[in-house]
Amino acid sequence: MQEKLSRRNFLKLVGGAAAAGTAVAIPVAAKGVGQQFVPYVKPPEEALPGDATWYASTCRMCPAGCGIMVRTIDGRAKKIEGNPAYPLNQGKLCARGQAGVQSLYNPDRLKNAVKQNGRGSRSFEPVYWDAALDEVLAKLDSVDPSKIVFYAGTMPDNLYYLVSEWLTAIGAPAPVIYDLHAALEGRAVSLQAAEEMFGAAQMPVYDIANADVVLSFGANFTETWQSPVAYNKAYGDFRGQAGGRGFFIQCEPRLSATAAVADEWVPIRPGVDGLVALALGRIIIEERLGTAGTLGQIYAGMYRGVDVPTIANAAGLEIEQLHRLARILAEADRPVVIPGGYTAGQTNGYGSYQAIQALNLVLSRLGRRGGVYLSQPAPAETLLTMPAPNSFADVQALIERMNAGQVEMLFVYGANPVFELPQAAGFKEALAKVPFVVSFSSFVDETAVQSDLILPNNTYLENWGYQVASPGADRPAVACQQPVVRPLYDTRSTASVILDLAHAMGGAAAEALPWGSEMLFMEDVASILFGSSLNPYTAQTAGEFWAAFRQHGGWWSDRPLQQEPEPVGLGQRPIIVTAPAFDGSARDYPLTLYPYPSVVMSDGRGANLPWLQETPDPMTTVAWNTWVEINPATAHRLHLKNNDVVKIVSPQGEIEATVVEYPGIRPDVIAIPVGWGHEDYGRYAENRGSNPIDLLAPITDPESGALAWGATRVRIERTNRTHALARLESLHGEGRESLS
Amino acid sequence: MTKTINLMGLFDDDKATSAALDDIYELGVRDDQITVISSIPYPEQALGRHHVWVRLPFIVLAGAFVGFLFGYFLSAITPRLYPINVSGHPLSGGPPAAIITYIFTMLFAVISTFIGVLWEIDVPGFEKKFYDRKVTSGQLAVVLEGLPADKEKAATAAMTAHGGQDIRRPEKITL
Amino acid sequence: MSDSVSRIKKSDGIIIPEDVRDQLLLTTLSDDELNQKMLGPMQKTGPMFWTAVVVLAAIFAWGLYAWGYQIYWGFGVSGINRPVYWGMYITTFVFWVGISHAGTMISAVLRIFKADWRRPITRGAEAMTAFALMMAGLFPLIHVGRVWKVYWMIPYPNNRHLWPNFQSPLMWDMIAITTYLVGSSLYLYLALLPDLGMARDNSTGWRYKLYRILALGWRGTEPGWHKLETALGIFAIVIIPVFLSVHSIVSWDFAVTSQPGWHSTIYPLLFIIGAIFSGLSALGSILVVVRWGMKLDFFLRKEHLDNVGKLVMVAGLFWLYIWFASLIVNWYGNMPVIRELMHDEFSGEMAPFFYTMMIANVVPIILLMFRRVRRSPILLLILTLSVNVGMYVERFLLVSGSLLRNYLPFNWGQFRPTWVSLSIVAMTFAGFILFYMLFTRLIPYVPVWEVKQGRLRYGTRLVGRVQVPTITQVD
Amino acid sequence: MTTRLSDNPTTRLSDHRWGMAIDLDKCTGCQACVVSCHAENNVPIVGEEEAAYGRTAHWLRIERYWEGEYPNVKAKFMPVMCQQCTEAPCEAVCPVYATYHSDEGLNGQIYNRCIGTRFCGSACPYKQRMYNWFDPVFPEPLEQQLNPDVTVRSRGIMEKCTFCVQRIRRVKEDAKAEGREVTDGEIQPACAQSCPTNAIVFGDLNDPESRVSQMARSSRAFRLLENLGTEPGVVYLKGGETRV
Amino acid sequence: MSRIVSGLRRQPVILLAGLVLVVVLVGGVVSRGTAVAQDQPLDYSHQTHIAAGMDCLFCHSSATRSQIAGVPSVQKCMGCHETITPESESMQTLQGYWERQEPIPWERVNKQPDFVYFSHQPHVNSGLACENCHGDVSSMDQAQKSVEMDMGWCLDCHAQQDEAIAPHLWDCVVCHQ
Repeated sequence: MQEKLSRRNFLKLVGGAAAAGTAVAIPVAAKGVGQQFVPYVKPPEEALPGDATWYASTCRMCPAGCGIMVRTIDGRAKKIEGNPAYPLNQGKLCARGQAGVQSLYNPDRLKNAVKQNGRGSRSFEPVYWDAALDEVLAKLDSVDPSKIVFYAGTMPDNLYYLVSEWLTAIGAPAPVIYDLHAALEGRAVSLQAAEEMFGAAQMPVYDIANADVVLSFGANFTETWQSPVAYNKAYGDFRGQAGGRGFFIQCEPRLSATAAVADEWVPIRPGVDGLVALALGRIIIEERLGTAGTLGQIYAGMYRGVDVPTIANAAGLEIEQLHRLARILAEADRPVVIPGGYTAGQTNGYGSYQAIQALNLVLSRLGRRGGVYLSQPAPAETLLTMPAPNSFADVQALIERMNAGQVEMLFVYGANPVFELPQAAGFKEALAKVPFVVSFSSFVDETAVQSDLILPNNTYLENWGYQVASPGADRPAVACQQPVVRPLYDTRSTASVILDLAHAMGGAAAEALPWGSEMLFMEDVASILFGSSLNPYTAQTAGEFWAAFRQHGGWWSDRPLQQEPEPVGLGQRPIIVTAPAFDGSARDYPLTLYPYPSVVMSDGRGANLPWLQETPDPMTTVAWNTWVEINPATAHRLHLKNNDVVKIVSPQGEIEATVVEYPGIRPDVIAIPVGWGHEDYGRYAENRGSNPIDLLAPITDPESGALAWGATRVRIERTNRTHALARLESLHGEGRESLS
Repeated sequence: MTKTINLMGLFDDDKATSAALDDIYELGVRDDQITVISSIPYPEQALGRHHVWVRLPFIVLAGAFVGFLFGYFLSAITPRLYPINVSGHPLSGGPPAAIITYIFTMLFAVISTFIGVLWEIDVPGFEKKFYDRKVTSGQLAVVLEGLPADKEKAATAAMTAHGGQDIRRPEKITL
Repeated sequence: MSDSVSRIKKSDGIIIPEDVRDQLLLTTLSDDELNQKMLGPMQKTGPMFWTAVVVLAAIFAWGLYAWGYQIYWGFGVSGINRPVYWGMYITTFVFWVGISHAGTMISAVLRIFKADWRRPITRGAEAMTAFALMMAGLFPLIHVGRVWKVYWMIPYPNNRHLWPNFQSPLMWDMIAITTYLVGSSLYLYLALLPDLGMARDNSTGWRYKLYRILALGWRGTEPGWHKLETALGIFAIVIIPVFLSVHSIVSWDFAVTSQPGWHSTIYPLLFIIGAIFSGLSALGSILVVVRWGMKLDFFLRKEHLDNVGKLVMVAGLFWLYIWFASLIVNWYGNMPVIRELMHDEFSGEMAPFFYTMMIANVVPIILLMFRRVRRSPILLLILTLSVNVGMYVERFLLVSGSLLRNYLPFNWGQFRPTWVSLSIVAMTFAGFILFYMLFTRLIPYVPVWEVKQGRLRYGTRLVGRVQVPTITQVD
Repeated sequence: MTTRLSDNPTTRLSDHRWGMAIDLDKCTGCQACVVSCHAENNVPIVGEEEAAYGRTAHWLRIERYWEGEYPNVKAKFMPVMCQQCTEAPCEAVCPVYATYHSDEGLNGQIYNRCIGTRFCGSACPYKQRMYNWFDPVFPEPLEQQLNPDVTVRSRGIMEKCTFCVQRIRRVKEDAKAEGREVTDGEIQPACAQSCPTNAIVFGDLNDPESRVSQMARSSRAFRLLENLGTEPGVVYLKGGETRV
Repeated sequence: MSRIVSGLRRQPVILLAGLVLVVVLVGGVVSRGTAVAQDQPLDYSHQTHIAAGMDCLFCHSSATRSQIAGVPSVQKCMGCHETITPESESMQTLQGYWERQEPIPWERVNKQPDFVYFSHQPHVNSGLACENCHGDVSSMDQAQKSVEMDMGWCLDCHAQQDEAIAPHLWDCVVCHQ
């Protein structure tokens, strides 16, 4: 990675995406396809019949923004691989990234713009794009701009830029950005805390690869958390370090796949993460453990009033265990402490998050090798603004406005709030009060069913875009997304729809978005990067740079460059971590629900991809359906066994799931993966399993406004039915390794 | 050229038959002119015939040898003609070749026994033959073929003397 | 003992034990009457016979449909599963190959040892061998995933420059089964020639035409008889090693793999003994049914049932011993995976099958020790059927039950037969019974010429006051 | 035991013995390899019911083992695919040579030669051979994702991991066209290529300098069911332990 | 022997079976290698083009670089035929495809099943002439199948290669995918 990219690596990567985007790429007869040859009319320059052409682009299966290479043969995308040159994922790619090609060829994709005959009717009528856009324009004209709302999931950077410029120009409020994936990984809290503690709203990057002790509080970084491929890569390096394989401790109530690879799993009670962190800090300082204990005396003020025995009791740990952990941390050379999504998803999430991050400060890990960095923004911050997710409280405010009739027009992009928000939040009911709803979904998902008009977005393999890695790599990086195939159907990229709308509206909107096409916009973005002295490839002109930008799949610094966080918001002030609060009384609802993002389904957006549906969960080896993980002791007490169907009841609702006896979970906690339970969203997703989010109480952490998704209590009721889960593992095998 | 006739007589039991045959031999009738037909097998020479040299065991041995060669060819030669490597085994292993060779030896022995015996007893043959259905009722038929016409009387007398019944010049009949 | 002694009194005069009469068919009936006793019942087919034929044919046709269904939709419909790649079909295959073993046992082994009581039952046993092998021979076709490519197993020069792999036990198996089928069919046919001639001479109409063709012009000349007997003697000698090798080769299908529960050197013996045990049992059942159905009490006497019962019992004891030997070896070897398998059989998923097998096999062995049980047709029928159930389950446990477990517990599996596999298995049972039934009405079931020849050999002699059978060495 | 290979004239000619090393210390069970394998090799999906019956067709699966009881419970991951045995139990039992040993040490599976006796599946101690119980289904336009370098297996055929033989072939052909040798790390099966932690390494075991050879010499190296003598081409490096 | 044969001769079933066998064998031999010209959407003559001095690789240009030899694009045809005999009837058809921007649906002449991996690149680059497999196309008007490209045909040629590589070329995975 240090030297300039060799030409060799990129011989097969082609920058001619313009050709793929514009030329007629008719499928040439590959071997065995029918009895006729269908040769090109006009062959794209780089295409050799039957030979693979590789296009570099950006993965959009989650917000991490990994660089990818797409193998295309005769105009059809066949396989997605990681881009070896891109510093974030370095040629690697996760399961969901691999499955991206199935979102392109999904049989349930919308093939054109449609209008729904009455919301929820699921009866769609194709409309011409011009007519659809005219209708949207007419509506835009007729409503008060302040009553237009753009609701989005974590958007690609390019789209975020265009949408926010457009909304500003027409006088509409800023987009509301919220999706379940971001909520489960605590993205908003990370950014909020970084701003308060380090003075910059940037995602912290934990240098696991070079750490010798990693203490993680529910950060499932080998599964779905933030940038899983980069963190997996780092984990591999962590284990392969020359000095030793490192020590990894995971604190969370459930043995996640990440905890499974940890050297030690500490099953703490839900919601006590911050308290445990406080106790550790207190012990380190009080007992002057290691160098940190000596140097950290200046931070003693943060731990004023921390009572270790009380915390140990609350966390369900022995005091000795806390001491041991503190000693391991303090005596390590390069420890790092990571606050995860589950930490943030509690009513005391924000305080906990700060308490955990403060440990890095006490241990002097900010900006150090094997410590914490901030995502380095690329040059040209003006264009490369990151979408900051909104908190759940903001969404609740939006729901209130919708209920009050203050929203007349709602655009939904890249999010599925009807599925993703707790039912008790009342989004679906509020949505019914919005007169005009436009969805940009490529699929008929639960929210699209509640909309009037669907303007299906292209899939990311047919779209332009760019993405600043956040959390970033060891250097600034901007991934370039380019169409690798001509759009399969009559769908349009949402960015181009926004440009078209702005152009048609004229005035301020047209001025704010002067680009005639997405590609021109992209060229402009590239031209900003062109001037940088850090360029990894040589380009004499902006045009050359633009070609290289596409060919290499983006721009990144040719040398490592990381930003050190400055501890502005921490010091002497005591860190307050309140006791966690839970919805539901402990008597009626004795178990705490832990809904966690499935490594294959993520927050449910992977549910329509058959490869992902059939990929077994790493821990339970279950595929295709929702299960509930119960400690064998608890299961025994409730007279439950594997494959029993149970009803899980919370104060807010109830769902059914199938029991998996799971040795790695606290007896007072049950865990249910998120992702199944779709009502709509295509043949592979529909009516399969259930959605644990439906059980959640819409309670928040008052400090951050984040949804306290880990703070709902439930009880289990038997149904006396069984369901054979699709488990890869044999139940008779009892998880044993080999009998030879 | 002497005129020859065929003569047939039926007997009730083995003793009568052999006694009659003894007399007929005395008339100078040769072994190959006499056919005895019965419904059960009698011990060799029980009816006065000479020992018959049976070629069958040699046919079987020859068949078995051909089977041996065929089996060996299949199991040991063909894998070398069309070499494909499996399991790190030699192209043709001894034990599998032994099994195949053995089975083919047996298969060919069985088939050659069957074909050999059919060959030896002249079946299948659907042409008309000297026969009498009373044989299946337990009687023994003695057929004299190519008997000089002048010996007919003597032969008839020999048969009658030992209880021969229905002595006649037989027609060949469809079986 | 004292009881039997007390029965013998001077005043009783010469005693001819009942079984002596039975065994030797000491009858004064003429040859013609014997012929008619055999040919008569063949022409008597009542409504029950035809009902059975229709029902069996329907089952057979349904099985064919199920097979077609399986070929069309794919093997998945049979319920076979990874890692239980071999299920009901191979179990049934092994079962039928096992059944086929009694024919040779009765006719070849007993021919060599000149056990004369065999005479009336040899043909029934040989026919059982042939039909059981035909049913077994269907299974390689049923069992493969692409039956339309099965001819690739046949060695012939081809444009692919490819031969079958003679290192594969399946090839040994296929060739061995073919050899055994060819051998036993030819053996059956050769011994049948004189009786076909007899039937030809005693029938008219279509039967005459049929027998005429089948009899191949057999007359029964003196050299003909002599050569036929020589050939039958050679056959008996050749077929015995084949019969011993066939089932040991079938056992190698399993034993040569490293699959736990399959990999055992004792299996060739266990398979052969098991085959004789189940084959003789099947013969016992068949004899009782045919005797009743065709009213062949004259030919098939209680003495024959008694002797078959004795053989079943002896084979059963032998089987029990070998089975125990394989068990004890596994038990003491105490390999973890074998322990799992045994646990599964003794008290796990497979326990119902295991105990069914034990009861169904061992109870008949014990009961058949009693002469009165052996001589009761109905009891013999029940007990021999029980043995066949038991032996089927034994094969199922060995073939499929073993596959449920392997070295990697993660990959243990499950197996549920479906209507398709059950229909196809039922098809072969129906087919076997149907073809056998039709056979009994078309082909003289009792080798009349052998019975007649037997009379030449038998006599009785007075020893003390008991008339004992004597045998004259005429062949 | 490999000396027995020398009996066979076809095996002496090859320079390569393709092998794989999997560092279990690095495997996080993330399933990237599983999906990657599906994508590369046109592995069909079977749906929930069939999957519940144990008929998933994963050529590569992550086995998860439990150790201990709560709270001292541990889980371990182990990716298991066809072990490409040198003395493969599956090969000898195939009556039609549909599976055989390639001269580069691969346990080759020729799909269109397979008649579906499933003997190889029964003989395989790793149970890593997958049978096509039904014809695979790719609802339109999902069939466009199919890799043209790998045939789609019809019903009644056994299939399994091939070490992505199509990739090996392609790299070798490219190297030959460019007149050079294949370099270490140039060939990557789909699983190794996607593995985010670099736990899976592929290469030539005959080349003592290759990464896979070096890993195979590690003190942590073991082979799955080693005592069966199948001489697998896949080497595992057992998980380590850090003491504090 | 004669007795047996005479017996057999009276068996019409056996005669019939023998006849069927003969028909199958003869039919099998005859059906191999028959060339049937297929109707193509355009009257394209290989003979004319080659007589005009063109090289195979001019049109089938990816044969040296790719698995597939390639059929020229409409653009390539038009490259010459805009000036060469543009008025002929078949050129009018070609023109039609070009104007409609439609590909020409050529009928396949040689086809391998999809489980076969065949690449032109190594074959052509190792000096094998096109005629070796495709016959004398220069004398054909319409391209015709000149050999039955079955497995034995491939193997026969592979077996004749240099002793050092011939066994490699017999490896199943060389051609099977």
